[in-house]
Amino acid sequence: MNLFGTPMLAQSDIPMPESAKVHSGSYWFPDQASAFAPNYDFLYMAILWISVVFFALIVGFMIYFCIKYRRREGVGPEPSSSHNTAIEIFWSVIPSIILVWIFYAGARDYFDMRVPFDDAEEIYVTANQFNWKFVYPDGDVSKELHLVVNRPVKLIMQSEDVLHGMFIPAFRQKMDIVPGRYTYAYLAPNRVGEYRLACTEYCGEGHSRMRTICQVHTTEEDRKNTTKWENEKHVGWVNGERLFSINCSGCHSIDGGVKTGPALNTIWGEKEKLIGGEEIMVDENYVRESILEPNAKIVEGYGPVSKMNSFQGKLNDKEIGYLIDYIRYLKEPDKFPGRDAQAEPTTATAEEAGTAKPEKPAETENSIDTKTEDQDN
Amino acid sequence: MAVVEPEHGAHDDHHDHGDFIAHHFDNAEQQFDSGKLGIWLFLVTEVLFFSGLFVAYTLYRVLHPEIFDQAHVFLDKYLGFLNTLVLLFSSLTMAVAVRYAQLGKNGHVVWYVLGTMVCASAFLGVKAIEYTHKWDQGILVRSAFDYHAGHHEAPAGTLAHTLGVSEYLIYLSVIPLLVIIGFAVYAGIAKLTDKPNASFFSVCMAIAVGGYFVGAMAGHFYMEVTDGGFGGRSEAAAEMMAYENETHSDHEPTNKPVDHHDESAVDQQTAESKVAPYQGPQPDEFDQDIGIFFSIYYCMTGLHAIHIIAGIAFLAWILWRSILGHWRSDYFGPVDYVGLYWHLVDLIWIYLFPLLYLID
Amino acid sequence: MSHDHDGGFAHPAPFKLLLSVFIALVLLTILTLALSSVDLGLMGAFGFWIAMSIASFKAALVMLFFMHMYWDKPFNVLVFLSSTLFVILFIGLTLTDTSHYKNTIDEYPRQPDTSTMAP
Amino acid sequence: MATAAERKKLFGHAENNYLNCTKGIKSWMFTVDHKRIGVMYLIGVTTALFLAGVFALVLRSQLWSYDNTLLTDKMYNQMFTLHGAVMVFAFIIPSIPAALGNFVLPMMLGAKDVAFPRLNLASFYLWIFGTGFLLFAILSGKGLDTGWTFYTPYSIRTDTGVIYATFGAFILGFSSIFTGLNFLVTVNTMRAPGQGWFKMPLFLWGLYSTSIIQVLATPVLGITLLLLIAEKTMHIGIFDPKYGGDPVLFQHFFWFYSHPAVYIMILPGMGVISELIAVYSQKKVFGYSFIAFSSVAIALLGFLVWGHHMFTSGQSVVVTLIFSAITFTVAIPSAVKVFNWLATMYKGSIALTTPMCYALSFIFLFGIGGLTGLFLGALSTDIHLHDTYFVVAHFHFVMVGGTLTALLGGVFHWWPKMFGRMYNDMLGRVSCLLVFLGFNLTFFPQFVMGARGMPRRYASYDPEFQIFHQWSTIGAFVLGVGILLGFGVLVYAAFKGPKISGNPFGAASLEWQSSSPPDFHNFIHKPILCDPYDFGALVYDEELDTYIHREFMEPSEQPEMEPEPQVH
Repeated sequence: MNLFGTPMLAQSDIPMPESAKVHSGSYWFPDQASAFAPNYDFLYMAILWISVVFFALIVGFMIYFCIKYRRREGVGPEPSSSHNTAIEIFWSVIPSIILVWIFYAGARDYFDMRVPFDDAEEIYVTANQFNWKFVYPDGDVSKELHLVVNRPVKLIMQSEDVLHGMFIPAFRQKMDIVPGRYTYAYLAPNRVGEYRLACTEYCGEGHSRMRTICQVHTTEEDRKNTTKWENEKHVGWVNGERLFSINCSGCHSIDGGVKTGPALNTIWGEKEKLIGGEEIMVDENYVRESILEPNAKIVEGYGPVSKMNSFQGKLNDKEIGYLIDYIRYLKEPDKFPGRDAQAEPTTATAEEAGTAKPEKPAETENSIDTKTEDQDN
Repeated sequence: MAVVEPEHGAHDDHHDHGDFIAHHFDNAEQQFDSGKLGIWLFLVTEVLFFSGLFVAYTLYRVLHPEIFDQAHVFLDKYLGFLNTLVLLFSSLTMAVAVRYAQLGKNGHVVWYVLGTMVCASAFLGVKAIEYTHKWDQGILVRSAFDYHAGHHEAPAGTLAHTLGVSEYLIYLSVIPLLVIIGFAVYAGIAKLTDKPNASFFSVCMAIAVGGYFVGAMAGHFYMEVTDGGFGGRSEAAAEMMAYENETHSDHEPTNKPVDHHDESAVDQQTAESKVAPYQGPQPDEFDQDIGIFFSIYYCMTGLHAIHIIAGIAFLAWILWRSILGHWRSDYFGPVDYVGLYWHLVDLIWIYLFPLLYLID
Repeated sequence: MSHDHDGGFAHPAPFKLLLSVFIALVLLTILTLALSSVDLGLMGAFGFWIAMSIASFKAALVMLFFMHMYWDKPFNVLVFLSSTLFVILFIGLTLTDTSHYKNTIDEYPRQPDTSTMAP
Repeated sequence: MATAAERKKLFGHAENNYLNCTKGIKSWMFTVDHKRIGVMYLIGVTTALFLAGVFALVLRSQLWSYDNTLLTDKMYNQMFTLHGAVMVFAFIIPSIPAALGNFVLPMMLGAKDVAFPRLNLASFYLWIFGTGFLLFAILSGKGLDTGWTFYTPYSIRTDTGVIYATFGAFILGFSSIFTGLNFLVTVNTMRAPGQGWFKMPLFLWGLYSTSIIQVLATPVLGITLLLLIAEKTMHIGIFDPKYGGDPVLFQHFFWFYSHPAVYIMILPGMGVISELIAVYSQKKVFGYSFIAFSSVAIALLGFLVWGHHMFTSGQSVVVTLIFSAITFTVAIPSAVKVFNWLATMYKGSIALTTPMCYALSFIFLFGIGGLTGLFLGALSTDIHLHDTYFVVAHFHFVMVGGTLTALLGGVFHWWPKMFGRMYNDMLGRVSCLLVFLGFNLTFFPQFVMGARGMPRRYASYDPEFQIFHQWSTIGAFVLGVGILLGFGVLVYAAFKGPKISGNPFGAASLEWQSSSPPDFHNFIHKPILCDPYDFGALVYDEELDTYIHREFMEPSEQPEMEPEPQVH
């Protein structure tokens, strides 16, 4: 599997995508494929040279002293002062100044890597032992990460079991994936090619097999057409569930409980009584209107002024569609394909409850192996 | 300058070595200072040992105040208060014991150390009542938390049923009972074999461990009187209910006492309208993480209880040496060190009491 | 600590002092209990800090007199009190961090956990 | 002043000494003598070192080719876990403090023993039991595959011997606490009369700072591991996200101990190096108080930087910045120490004996280890380098290149004092050279691999990295041979080496004012207090072939010129 384009690998017979061949990393670094990479490389080299200078000084003096002041017959140590405050302060302060600069440079670049982009494409990443799954805004699913060059990306990452780490060396970006919460990583690919994506937080037996590819495409069409998508199209309500939990769950319950706003689990297709006394059927239009103009029609008991902010500009039509799917799903779950329909790996809930059972290696390993072998051959 | 002199003659100018001065110390004061610094450092490690739990407590309290609000009503603050008093009193007796050790009055030390041990055991007795009551109701750590309101009756015919106490309490009490029996038997044997010190020590130990049953009986009596305890809870919950009733006067006021000894309250709850007033603890109202509070509660009080048990062991050692009459004004270090340890256990409780029992 | 040969290095605390410290401790405990029963919401966030202040005052009494800090070497006192510094450090930095990423936990949908509830 | 016969008794080779004053296995098992306990610790930690070293060689063999099948993934994971856990908990943390420190510390203070000899023995047995539990995790058949960090939730999910191992580490923690507590008290209350804080050898400052960390940080490890055990057995929901816990909180708990523990590992090593450089340059240490205070400063600052292990863990940006900033402050005292060592060598009389060779390679390797820390302290570079082989190389440069090298240097330095016999210096230097070359060959390629994106803890890897791994594996075996050679040289010397007198190297600290091996009571006479680096106070006694304090010589015997120190 040649993802790196180094001469060493180029010797192998493994066929590789055209794009991968044009790149080669330098001695210290993999390819520079993201906007962060030049900054990182610069700082790395800067620290490297600062270190080399200091190191050469230290070792140089050490060797020089060992030769010059080697022990000789009849020659004792020469007297010299045992302390010199001026020089000690000097060699404390000079390194301090350099360190302050290194900290500043590191922190500045770090902010670039951790601050969200304005119009990033949001890709949901689900990691489990020992697989990756990437879900794109339009519901496509893939096992590799496919990006479009020069389009910034926000990865919204979750883990289904233990800690994982998302690492793309060519992008100089890394972020752990922590179960029980979302973590985010921002990517700014600016070079077409195939790059490594690896798990860097130890996650169990197959940790070292939890590797995949991040491919940067030239255009959206290219991505759409050349990517091997997972067969099962991601169903809308699962996307909706995720959007709901982020945007809506603070005020709306899905178990009938009362929060700031009405519960949403049973309202689909029902008639709700509004403040003015009239009734309205909860359908696509009403949900869409409520999201975009919450004040237009308020259900009785929650007024007179809605506490909900408009999501105009925050949620696009597609996302509102997912939310509608989700509300419909809540009412009649049986009519919708379940999570399993998308071949999503089951969560380990049942396994974790009792004493830990051995994983199911056959299944997991197969999936890994087929994946890596696909790439290799 | 006579530098070569035998090391062992070097201390002739010091005052007499006591019997208990280790060979590597120059004098009693150096030994005492070393021990004292050592025990202070040990207490530092103890503080940091507990600090992990305080960190966990602080984080969950700051980040999830709601689970602390929901959970603390299960803790009876009067039982906590009783235990605080017991522990404070034991600290007093310990401090007095140290005083008499410093004065070399070994006989006094025996009685005050014994008093401390009785209090320590009594503390555990009260704790046993508290724990077993919670276990009966399924108030356990996070994963096992399964609260069910109401009285738990031991199956008829068991000893627990006859005594009207929890089965768990019977299991817990077996250990101190065996210890007491063991010491009592040994006291008799020692008496017969003419070992008065050992006999006296064993009697003292039996009395000391007997404190457990004093504490347990006091706790049980309190539970009986208050009809299942929950002094803190009924009061707080009643006031909260009164407050809720004012604000939601359009709803059916529920003046039912909050101890929910029957399951009907649960049905009533589900029958309530959407905006139900606060009704006191009901299983389905809890945040699913409420068990984390009890995880922390059990970890903190459990670790504290382990320290109490260890303290009893140390005190037994002090008791034995007091009976042998070891202490004098230049050698009382061990009493002082164990005393410091005991006061630290008290200190930790001084913080645990408001942190766990008195959450507003 | 000055070392006088007559009294040795022992500093027996007067019995009356110990007793009065104990009484003070009991009174302070009652005070905490009373405050927690009476105020109920009126004190708000201050209730916690008042309770902690009283507890710290009690702790100070125990340390000063029961633990003989009053007569002890300053170095020992420093050693012991430094531990609280590290506890504060531990709590402070950890809390600063968790409170900053708390929102990412809160917004995460959790499945209600029923697997371990007893039947 | 003392006659020649007295001098021979005081400073010569002692036939009756702490090693043979009592006989039988029980006299060792129940000894409270700090010297014997130190020797037993030395044997113990060496065993742990070999065990963990074998694990390391197995690991490196697996990594010889990119898809090696020598080990299964599962076995590989267990192997690196055991390598890490045994090395960290059973070897490095107790190595210098408990083995060398136990032997040397009371003697450097002119004391007869540590303050609490029985506690000392207890902590040795705790070490035995703790290590036993750790190893039991292997023998229990399930192994241990969490990594030495026991990160949740994996450690909760895995069915391997986490509970045994954590319990072992818990016990080892208490062993470490008791050693630290003992040393703190000993240094505080048992210094020889007149030996002020600034008359102590710098090794003691290193040990003192280490002990501060052991006492303050290790209890947090204890409670962390207890909570982990509770989480694993009862699911208390503090660290387990499934029950509302927070895995990142575990990392805070863990690193609150484990970062300071890094300084438990390196500070005593720095102390040893300060001694070696001074003795073998025959120069007073330059900037004594700077070195002394830098040890304490490192110890205290070490408590403020634990979050730099968590820059990519989901820690918040604010805290990440704070930790990064404080991390850089730790670099200053470390740099100051290195500069001061160099300045000590300036105009000295440098003898390249085995211990000095180890000290010089320490400066070299620790220099690299410290400087590469800058890459990891800077935030943006750490994002890329975190959890890669760069980190692996960095901390091995510090822990092996630093601590292990210092330990070997220190053992070579004090070995004649321990056993009264001299080793073959030339072979000792060869062992140093092998260790140095092997070490660099092992770990330097790992920097390059890491920078190019090779993640750590991988049983198989991308073929690109194979060549680096092969260099690394070759180096590991060379390193192993070097350590074995050094070990052989020492063991041979202990039994067959030429007998030697009290102070063959011309060191001025108090432990050398005794016979070799020392008497059971350490000193037969009261040692003469002098500045530990006042080498001018020593004179050479030709009859004994050793250095002794000027005041023990008859005026007539004192040479008029300064004696030239002898190289052995």
